[in-house]
Amino acid sequence: MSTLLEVEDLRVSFPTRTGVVEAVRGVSFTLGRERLGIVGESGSGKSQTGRAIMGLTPEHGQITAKKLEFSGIDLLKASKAQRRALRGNRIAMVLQDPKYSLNPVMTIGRQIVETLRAHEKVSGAEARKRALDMLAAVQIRDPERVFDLYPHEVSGGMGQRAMIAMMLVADPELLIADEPTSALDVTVQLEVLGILNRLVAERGMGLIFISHDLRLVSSFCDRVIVMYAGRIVEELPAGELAHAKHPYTQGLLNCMPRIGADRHPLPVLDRKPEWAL
Amino acid sequence: ATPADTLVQAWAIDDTITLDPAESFELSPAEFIGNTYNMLVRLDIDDTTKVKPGIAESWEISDDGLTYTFKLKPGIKFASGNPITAEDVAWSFERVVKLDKSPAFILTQFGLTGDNVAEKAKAVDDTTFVFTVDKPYAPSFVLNCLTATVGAVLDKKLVMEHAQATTPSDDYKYDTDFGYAWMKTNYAGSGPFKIRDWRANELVVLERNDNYYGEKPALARVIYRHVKESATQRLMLEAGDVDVARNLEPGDLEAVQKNTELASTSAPKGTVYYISLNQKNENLAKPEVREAFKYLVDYDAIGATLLKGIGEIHQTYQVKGVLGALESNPYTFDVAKAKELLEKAGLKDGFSVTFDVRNTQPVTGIAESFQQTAAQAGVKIEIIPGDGKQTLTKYRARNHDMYIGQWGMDYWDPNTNADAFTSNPDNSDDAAVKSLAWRNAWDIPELTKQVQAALLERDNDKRAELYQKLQQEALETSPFVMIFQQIEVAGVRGNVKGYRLGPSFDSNPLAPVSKE
Amino acid sequence: MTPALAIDTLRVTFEDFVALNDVSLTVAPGESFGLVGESGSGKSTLLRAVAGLAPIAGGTIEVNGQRLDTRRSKAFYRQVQMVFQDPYGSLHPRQTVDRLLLEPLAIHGFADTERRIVRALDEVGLGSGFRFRYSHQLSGGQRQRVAIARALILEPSILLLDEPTSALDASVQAEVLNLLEEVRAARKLTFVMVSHDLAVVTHMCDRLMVMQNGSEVELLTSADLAGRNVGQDYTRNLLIASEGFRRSA
Amino acid sequence: MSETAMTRREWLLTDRPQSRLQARLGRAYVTWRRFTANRLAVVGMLIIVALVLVAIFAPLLAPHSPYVGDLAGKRLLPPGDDHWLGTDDQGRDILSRLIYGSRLTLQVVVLVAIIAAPIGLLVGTVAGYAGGWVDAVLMRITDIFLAFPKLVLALAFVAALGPGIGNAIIAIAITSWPPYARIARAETLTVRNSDYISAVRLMGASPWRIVLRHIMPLCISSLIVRVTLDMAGIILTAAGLGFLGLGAQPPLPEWGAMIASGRRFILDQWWVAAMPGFAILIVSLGFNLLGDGLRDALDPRGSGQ
Amino acid sequence: MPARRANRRAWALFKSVAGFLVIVATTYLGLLAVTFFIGRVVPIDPVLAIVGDRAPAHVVERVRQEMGLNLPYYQQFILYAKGVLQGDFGTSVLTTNPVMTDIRRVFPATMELATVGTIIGAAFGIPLGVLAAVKRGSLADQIVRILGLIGYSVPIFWLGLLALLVFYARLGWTSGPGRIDVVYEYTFTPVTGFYLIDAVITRDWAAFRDIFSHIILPGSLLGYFSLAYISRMTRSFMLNELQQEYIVAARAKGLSETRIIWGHALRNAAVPLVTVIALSYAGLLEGSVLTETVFAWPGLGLYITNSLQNADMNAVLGGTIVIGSVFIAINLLSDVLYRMLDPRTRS
Ligand SMILES: Nc1ncnc2c1ncn2[C@@H]1O[C@H](COP(=O)(O)OP(=O)(O)OP(=O)(O)O)[C@@H](O)[C@H]1O
Ligand SMILES: Nc1ncnc2c1ncn2[C@@H]1O[C@H](COP(=O)(O)OP(=O)(O)OP(=O)(O)O)[C@@H](O)[C@H]1O
Ligand SMILES: [Mg+2]
Ligand SMILES: [Mg+2]
Ligand code: NI
Repeated sequence: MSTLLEVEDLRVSFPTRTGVVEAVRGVSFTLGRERLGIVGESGSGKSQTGRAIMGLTPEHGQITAKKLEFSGIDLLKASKAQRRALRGNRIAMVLQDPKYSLNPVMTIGRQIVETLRAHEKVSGAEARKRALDMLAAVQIRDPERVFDLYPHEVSGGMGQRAMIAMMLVADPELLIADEPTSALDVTVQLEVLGILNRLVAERGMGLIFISHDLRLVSSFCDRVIVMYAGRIVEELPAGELAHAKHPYTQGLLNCMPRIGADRHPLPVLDRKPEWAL
Repeated sequence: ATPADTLVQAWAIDDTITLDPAESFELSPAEFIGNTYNMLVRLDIDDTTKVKPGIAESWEISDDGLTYTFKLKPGIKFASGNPITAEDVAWSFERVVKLDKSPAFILTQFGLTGDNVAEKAKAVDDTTFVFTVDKPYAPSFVLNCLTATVGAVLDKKLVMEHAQATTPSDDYKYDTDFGYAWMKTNYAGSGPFKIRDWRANELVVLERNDNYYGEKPALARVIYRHVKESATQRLMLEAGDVDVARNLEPGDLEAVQKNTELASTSAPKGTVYYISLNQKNENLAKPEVREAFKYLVDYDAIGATLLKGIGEIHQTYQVKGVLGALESNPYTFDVAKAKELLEKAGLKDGFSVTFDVRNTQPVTGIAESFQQTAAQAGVKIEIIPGDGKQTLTKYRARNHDMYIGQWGMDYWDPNTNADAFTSNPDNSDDAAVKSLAWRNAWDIPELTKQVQAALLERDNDKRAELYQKLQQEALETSPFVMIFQQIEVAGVRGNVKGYRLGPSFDSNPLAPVSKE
Repeated sequence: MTPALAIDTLRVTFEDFVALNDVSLTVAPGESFGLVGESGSGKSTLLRAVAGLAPIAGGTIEVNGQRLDTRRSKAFYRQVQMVFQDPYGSLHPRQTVDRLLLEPLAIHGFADTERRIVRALDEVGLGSGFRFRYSHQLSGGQRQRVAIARALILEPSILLLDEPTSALDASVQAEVLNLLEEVRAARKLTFVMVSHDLAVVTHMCDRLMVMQNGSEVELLTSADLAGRNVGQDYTRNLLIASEGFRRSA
Repeated sequence: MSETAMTRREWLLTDRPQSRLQARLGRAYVTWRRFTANRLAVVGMLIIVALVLVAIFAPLLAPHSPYVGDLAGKRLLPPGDDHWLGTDDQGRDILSRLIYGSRLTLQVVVLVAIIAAPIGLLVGTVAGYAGGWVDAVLMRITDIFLAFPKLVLALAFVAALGPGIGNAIIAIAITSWPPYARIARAETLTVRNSDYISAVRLMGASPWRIVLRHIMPLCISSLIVRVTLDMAGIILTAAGLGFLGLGAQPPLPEWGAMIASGRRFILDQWWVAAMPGFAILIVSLGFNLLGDGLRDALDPRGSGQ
Repeated sequence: MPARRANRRAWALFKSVAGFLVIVATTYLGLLAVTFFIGRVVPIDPVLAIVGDRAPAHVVERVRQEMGLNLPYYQQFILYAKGVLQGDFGTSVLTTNPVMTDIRRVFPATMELATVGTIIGAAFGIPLGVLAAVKRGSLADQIVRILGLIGYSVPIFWLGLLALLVFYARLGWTSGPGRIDVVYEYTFTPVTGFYLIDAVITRDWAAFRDIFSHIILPGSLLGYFSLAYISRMTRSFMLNELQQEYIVAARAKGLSETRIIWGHALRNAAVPLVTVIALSYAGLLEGSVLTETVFAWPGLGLYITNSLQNADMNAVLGGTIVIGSVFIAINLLSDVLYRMLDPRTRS
């Protein structure tokens, strides 16, 4: 498996009035054409890791890394224009909540076409056709109709599919999905995951799947990275979740109620200061 | 720049609310009417104690002083082309009396009523008009009154074509409106110019009257543009977008005078400015206080600054140039004297009083100056600023303490001001005649009688003497602190020739004006 | 024994939209009752209707045997309190914890406010160190504890819980759930709890109602659910979905 | 934890305040720090502080009398040694008038703010919270006031009440509350269905209690910002009324009235109108900068990031 | 079922139209009552405007009766309201024209000026506001802010006169006060009352140039004031939009900054901006009295003020109703535009 992305000692920090906040503190991993899950509790730096790769870190944030390379391109040295050309074209990102991440005053079709035309010179008709195909590919039953709808006119699940279509229409090699389903109902969540799964398999993309739901990640991904306070505390193949070594990972797994298991009270996570070191 | 045959004037013309001579009583329309209509007799602007022929060629006064017979110039025409006959004159008088609008009293004071006007103002033949008055008034008074715009002769035929039928009522007993509705915005006269257009608060356009019997004006057109601000007017004058600027304030006037491309002209007008003291206020009612206040105005400073070029200090109520005007300015700014008088009045420590002031210049400036100088004698003046109509409303209701006012003559005769300032037949609140003396509750039965007497004095010199006596009395005792007489000024572009201002607004002649 | 809460053919409409369609249920005193269903199925609306925050178009509600008017009495609020879903939205942004807890006491004219506030904070496991903080100085879990403290300070007998943990991390969720169980046991409270997470509901509740489109789908016990003993396909789908992603699916 | 080891700053910034007072001070301190981080806002505040100081110490600062001038000798003098900013058409020292005028300016803005803002706040929050016909009626009234030409309304009120600075203030206040009501209502609408208001309702609080104690405090900060930003407009409206002769009574050195009377000399003696113009400009600028800064400091959303 | 739905929709439409009519009607009634009330409380004798100061007492009395001012207030109000309901706003005392005729003349002047002002204000204000938001905290931001604040803070008549002095009197770049030179007064024929449009209609290009050079100065002046407001609001709306998630999404798509700012953020900010521009337009319509004085512009602001000062209540009412209507219309229009721009509100 060829490596698509290499990250070594990635650090993201934000200067604030009360001092520097280190959101990501030395994260390293490599990614091939596989599904990598990143889990961790809120604020552990998952999103900032993903955004740093995309080049979407807020302006005042500072990124350093020994290495940040996407299929041979050094992302840290790349110019703004180069990075922009990569975004959406070769690296794409699906955001958490379709309600906020789709432009409310543009039709879904236009937003998809826009991605395409930002990267390829295609005629209007051609772009439309490809957008419709993409909508069909994310299993939207009536693409022609949905193409002309505004984001508020579709349900959350549908919106998330549109978002995926928008991000995949230019055929990226790497997709970063930042909690793409946590705003959705459980049943819809599974459908959307199914679609992602199929697209990754069919197109041979690399996928970084960010979520706080350990069980979901382990059932969906090939490999899982567990983050805590900006660091990776454990990395393990999805299947071996049950054998996680780090007490943090174990705690996360344990503290969730399970149907049928009668545990009163639930075990709670007892954070140790040394984990954050 | 302006067209060669057109004179463009910048002037605040928002007081024009009608063009009908029977109703119009304000300043700017007086100028329009004065230039577009003709009266039987006109004021001689070179000697303002005299009148000169207008439509009438000559006139005779009967020995009993009751009958005036006017002989009209023959063969003259209205702008419409209709001939001017004595019948037009008689009808114009009838119209004024029957409509009975604001200026109508200038004619009705001679005993005219709706019932007798046909008899008293009568056309004997085409060119002979006879006017009968009820008392042997001074002839100068009668003739002066006939020069007012209300005496304008209207084109009966033209007007009656536009007259509307009305249903008679208690107030108005006639079945026609005498073209009243139409005349508000239209024209039926015979002056050197005719009124072509009036857009309220925007412009007035006069055009040469080719049927004019006298010497035809050089200008084809005169346009008045409504511009309120003095500074704006000055800029337009400097840029050549207007030929004449009419509301220049002292500073702008000075600049115009310095500019070699521009000239200025001025004329004393029949308008005086005064501070009046309401006699209902017990402090102000004291004779010593009235006198003291006359010592508290810094006449010299005001005259040299605020009024520079636009007014001259004038302490009597008759304006310069009118019959019997008293040239006397005895008062000077004298705090010590004023204090002495106040002490005599028992007001050693001064007192407080309110002062209603219109928010226009120069009155605000004068009021402020007076406020400062009066304070030196311990009189605390609280200025209540207000819009013109607002302060006036209060003044007319006698609800003020002090008021700074402006009084323009109704017609060019001493009687008008004598009647206003020194006559008050009935000082009760619901009096029928509400003169300025009444407005300030100045109860003067004796002076009132003298005013009546002067009216009937047929000897001009004696008449003048009577008026001077009245003025002298007012100068000493009246609650009017007379301040200045207005001088009207105009900034004029250098290429305008023959532009001059007369003593009254209806006598600012446009006919002699030309442009190079 | 009179039920703690009895709802009969309750109907709630927003303009033309029927959000609750003739729902009936009874909850015994001391029972913990769950409501599950997909988003928009009317779970929150049901709780809000009981609390007097949603317009009731039909049906009746009885609390401890007393029928409720549309206008709730002050006494009612001493029996029924509610904890909201979003801990970030349910605390007044300009008030300290102290002020938040003082308010109900002030409204109901309690005298020993000092003691009650301290006790309430203790009870939810927040020391007095949190007493003068503003809500933005608290984490999500801490906020939810404050909200619970606020609900408990009036000593109600019924607590309505609208997804009290869905905005929280799994680890924090466990803490809050444990806390809720503790206070229920200690105060003999009746719970009505909404959640979209079947695991949470079965963990906390004895019986539950599955809802869809504002109507009841079925009533189950937690044991039924654990034993996959369900009557409706809709419930079965929910069950399957709650088990995570299956690649073959 | 020992108290002594804590600096005052730490004490203020602690996330574990020990008392109501400490919590409140800490919050104020944070706001203050956020505010002072904005340099322009500090400039604005300094201007306003200077204005207040000048107003307080006017008799000490003014070199001449603001009321008594020398009409004959010192009229319309250009800025020079004795009269730094020149003299006006009554021969009065413009600088002294400006200094005394700061009192009036302050009086105008403060009074308008404490009359108009509470009216707007009350109307807006009550309408927003009550909804239904109360809302409809209150908003209709607000709309009528809004649809009415403001100057006509102000003129009418001044005319009715009589001219003078006090009445001008009332007139301005009466015409300027509707926008505040709108803002307060909009804000109320966004919070009235929020969970924390529902929570208060669930406690059995009366509507009045909710509006007065829970909703109003939320609207106040955006209102303060808006009022501060409107200060310039208020000063200018007062000036406009002065321009039309309905503002301050002569010889009060109200800045707007000073401009109005000085505008006649604008072409030749520019300083007569320009100096009060600059004064208004600077103070308005001060208020605007302050308002901008307050907005950033009081609105937690716009800050930080 | 579909029939019922159609029914319901018709009912909803009816309800919204009826609601709108009720709003307009009550607003009008309120305007009417307030104007009437003002007419009574203003301590100005309306008779004065007609007869002047020097009229004899009996004429004053007669005119007072003719005007119905001796009747009790409620009767006056009924008479007044009756006339208005029949579309008769009466005649203006000051101009002697029917009030509507006057307004038809003065209103286009004001509207033309306000339109030019708003166009200038929006054309410059929006880009400046966007610039300030995008470069938040930079020098450009501060400059735009100060520029805007000065616009907020400077007295308009002062700036107006200075502008006249500089651009008209000294430099001669523009024409002076008024709408058109007298030269064109009798060759140019107004059709709509909007002179610029009229000049285009009649293809009188010389007149067009003259009209344009007259309007540009007061127009720019008003434009500056609306620029101050618009740029400031644009900045704040843009800041808000730029924080939204969909901007992140747009960046993730690889769109250029230009496109993100102008195509996405501004497109969203445009929704509330419409209201802001409408408000500023309405503000210019009613608030240009001072500009009109300085530039001798025969507009509505002056007309109303002048009428008010003479207690010419017919004219004041007419003007007020017109401004009120325009206000309502602008609100409505901005509502419609809002709906057009924001798909969320059309459903
Ligand atoms: N713009 C910023 N300025 C300062 N600190 C920031 C900024 N953005 C993020 N952080 C901090 O960085 C840390 C990591 O944030 P991040 O968004 O990556 O967390 P996350 O793991 O995605 O959490 P969640 O599950 O809540 O999305 C947090 O502590 C956050 O407070
Ligand atoms: N105030 C309201 N006005 C109009 N419709 C409402 C209102 N409140 C709720 N609804 C509608 O009622 C339905 C039920 O809403 P409710 O909040 O009870 O759902 P829920 O089951 O709690 O969903 P979720 O799991 O998303 O919280 C939804 O379709 C919602 O849109
Ligand atoms: Mg995240
Ligand atoms: Mg809910
Ligand atoms: Ni000196």
